[in-house]
Amino acid sequence: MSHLHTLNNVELLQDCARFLSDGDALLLIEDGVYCVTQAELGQLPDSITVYCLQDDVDARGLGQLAQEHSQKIGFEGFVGLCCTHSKIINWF
Amino acid sequence: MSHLHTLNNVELLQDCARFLSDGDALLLIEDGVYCVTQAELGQLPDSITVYCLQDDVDARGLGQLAQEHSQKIGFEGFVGLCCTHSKIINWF
Amino acid sequence: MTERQSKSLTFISRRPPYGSDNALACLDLVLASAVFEQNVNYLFMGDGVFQLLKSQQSEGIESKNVMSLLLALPIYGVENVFVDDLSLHQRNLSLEDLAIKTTLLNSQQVRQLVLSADVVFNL
Amino acid sequence: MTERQSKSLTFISRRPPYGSDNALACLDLVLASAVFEQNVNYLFMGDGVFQLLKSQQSEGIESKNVMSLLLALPIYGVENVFVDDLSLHQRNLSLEDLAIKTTLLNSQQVRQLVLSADVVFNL
Amino acid sequence: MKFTIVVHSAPYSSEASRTALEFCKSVISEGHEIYRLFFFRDGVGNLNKLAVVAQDEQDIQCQWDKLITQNKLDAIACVTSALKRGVIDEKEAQRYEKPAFSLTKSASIGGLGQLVDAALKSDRLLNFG
Amino acid sequence: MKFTIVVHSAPYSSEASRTALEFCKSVISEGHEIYRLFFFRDGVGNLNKLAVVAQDEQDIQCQWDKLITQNKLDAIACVTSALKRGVIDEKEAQRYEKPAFSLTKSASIGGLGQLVDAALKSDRLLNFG
Repeated sequence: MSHLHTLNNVELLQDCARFLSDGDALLLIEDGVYCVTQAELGQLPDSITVYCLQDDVDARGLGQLAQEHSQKIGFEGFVGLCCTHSKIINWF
Repeated sequence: MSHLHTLNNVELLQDCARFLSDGDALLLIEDGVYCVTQAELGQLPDSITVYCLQDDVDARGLGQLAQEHSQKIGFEGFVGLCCTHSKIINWF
Repeated sequence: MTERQSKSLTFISRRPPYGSDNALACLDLVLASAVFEQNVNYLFMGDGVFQLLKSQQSEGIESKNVMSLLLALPIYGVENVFVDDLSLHQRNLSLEDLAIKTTLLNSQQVRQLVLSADVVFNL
Repeated sequence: MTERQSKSLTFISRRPPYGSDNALACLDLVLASAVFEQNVNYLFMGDGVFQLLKSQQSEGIESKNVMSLLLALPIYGVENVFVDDLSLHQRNLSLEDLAIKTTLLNSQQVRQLVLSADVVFNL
Repeated sequence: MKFTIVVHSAPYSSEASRTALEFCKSVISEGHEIYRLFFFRDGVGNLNKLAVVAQDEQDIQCQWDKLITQNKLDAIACVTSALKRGVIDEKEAQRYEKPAFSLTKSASIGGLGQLVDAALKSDRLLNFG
Repeated sequence: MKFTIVVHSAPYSSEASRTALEFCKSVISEGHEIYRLFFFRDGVGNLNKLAVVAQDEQDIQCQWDKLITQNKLDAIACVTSALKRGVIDEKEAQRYEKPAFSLTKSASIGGLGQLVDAALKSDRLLNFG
C-alpha cells in the first residue's frame, strides 16, 4: 500500500523525494507549503499526488501558486489521507 | 573597525559570507563547526580569519579538519574577539 | 562609546512569517526600539521576504497577520524598511508581489546598511 | 492490523549529534523499542552520519558522548544499524571515518528499508 | 482507526503544536479513536498549566487541556523530557522537594515505553515537530 | 567592557543556551561586566526553577541561577515570552490566579524596552539561539 509523507520545511524536500513511490501522497504543511515556489516540486513524477494544507497556504498568501502545483485540503482531508495510506512518514 | 560573526548552522554560511569584510573574524560554534567540511569555507578571502570553538570541534571529532581550515579557540578567546571587534553579528 | 545617546539599530529578518516565532519576535523588537526614537533600520532578506507578500490571510491558523502588522509600521515611526533584491530575485519575486512598501537594496547597499549599524539583531 | 504482535520499527536519524536533541531522542527511542523485542532498524542519513564519526570527545560540552552510546547498541540487542552511502559520499566520508560498525546501503536499499517498515520515526 | 500522535515542539515558537492540535480535533470529529497523545522533548511545554496567554492569542495549552479532558484522552508527558524542562506533576514535586507543580491534571508522566507500546498498538502514528 | 547577552533557545533541545552560559562565565572571569541578561522567546525556559535534572546531565537552569546570584546579575525574562510558556513569578501568579509560580527568584520579568535599553547602553551585544 502507498504512503503519506508530510513535510514542513522546504529544505527537506530533496531527502523526502528519495522515498516517494507511485501512488504516494506528499502533503505540504506549515512552512513546507513554500515548496510550491520551488522548481523541484514540479519535477516529481505525476504518479505522486501533492497536497497543501489550505490554512497554511492562505496564511502565507500562496493561493495562486499552490493551486497550480497541488490540491488544497483541510484537516479532514488530512485525516482521510492518513486512512487511505498504510503508513505516514513525517519530515520535520 | 572590523566585525565578529558567529555562526552555528552550516546552511547560513552563504548568507553570512555576503557581510564578511577584510579584517573580519568568523567564529564557528555548535553545529556551525561542520563548515570545516564545506568547500565554501576555503573560498573565503584570506583577509577573513576563521575560528572554531575548541569544545565544539572536539565533541564532533573534527579536530584534524578544523586545524586545516581554522584556528581553535576557547571561551576566553571568544570574549577576546568580542573586544577586539567593534560589533558582533550572530548567525543562528 | 558606553552611554552614547543615539545608536543605529539594524534588524535583519530572515525567516518566513508563520512557521516559527522569529518574524514576530523581530517585529516586536523593532517596535520596542522605535519607542526609544533610535535610528531603526529593518531589512528583509532570505525567506524573510515572504513576510512582505500580498494576500496573507492568517485567520485560519489563528495567528496575528504579519503583513497587516508590517503595514502599520509607519504609524510607529518605522520608516527605514528595506528588502534585499537578491533574495527577491532568488525566489522569483518582484516588488509587485509585495504588500509592504519597502526600499529595494542591491547587495552592496545591503552590506553597507548592516556594516554601518551600531547594533545588529539578526533573526 | 490493530494489536498485531510484531511490527518492524524503522528509525531515520538525520541530524548531527550535539547541536540539537534530535540524535539523542532518536537513540533513546531505539533503545526503548529494543526492550519490546521488535524488529528495529536504525538508519543514519543526511547529517545524521556525523553521529558515527570517530574521535568524538564531548566532555568539553558536558554532553553524553553519542559515539560511545552508539558503540553500546549491540549490548541492547540493536543489530540492524545502517548508513546511507549517498549521505557519506556527499560529505566526503567513507566507512573508515566511522567508529560505529554499520551496514552500508545504496539508495535502492535505503528506500526499501524505509518503505517496508510498519512504523517510521524520522528525526 | 486508532491514531497515536507525538508532539515534539513547544507551543508558540513553532506552528507544529497547533497543527497537531487541529489534526487531533479532526481525527475525533471524523469518528476515529486517539489511542495516545505523547508529548516528547520540547513538546512537554504544551502541558504546562501555569501558562498565561493574552486575549488576542490562541491559548494552546488550554486547548490541549480541553481536548484531552472532553475526550478522556490518554495524554503522556515523556518523563525525561518533562522533568528537566520544569514540567512536573505533584508526585515528582514532592519527591524532588520542589515548591510547586506545573503539569496539567489531564495528563500524566510516563516513559518512552508508552510511546513504543502506542506505535505497536495503533493503526497510524504521526509525529509533529 | 559592558556586555549584554540575549538567549533565544530553551535548554536541552539546543546547545545554544549552554554556549551562552559558558560565554557569560568567561566574560566575568576575564574581568568584564555583564550589563544585562535577557531571556527571550523559548529562552525563558532557562529560568524555570521547577526543573529536575538527572545526575548525569548538566543542570542548565541551576547553573544560570548560580551565575546570576553569585555575580548579582540583572537577569530579565521577556514578559510576553515567559507568561505564555508558563514561566511566571509570584506577582503574575496572583494576578492571573495561578496556583504556583515557576520563575527563579534570581530573575525578574520585564519588557522588550529593557532589551533595547541594554542594546543602547552596552558596548557589546550578543544573541545566542
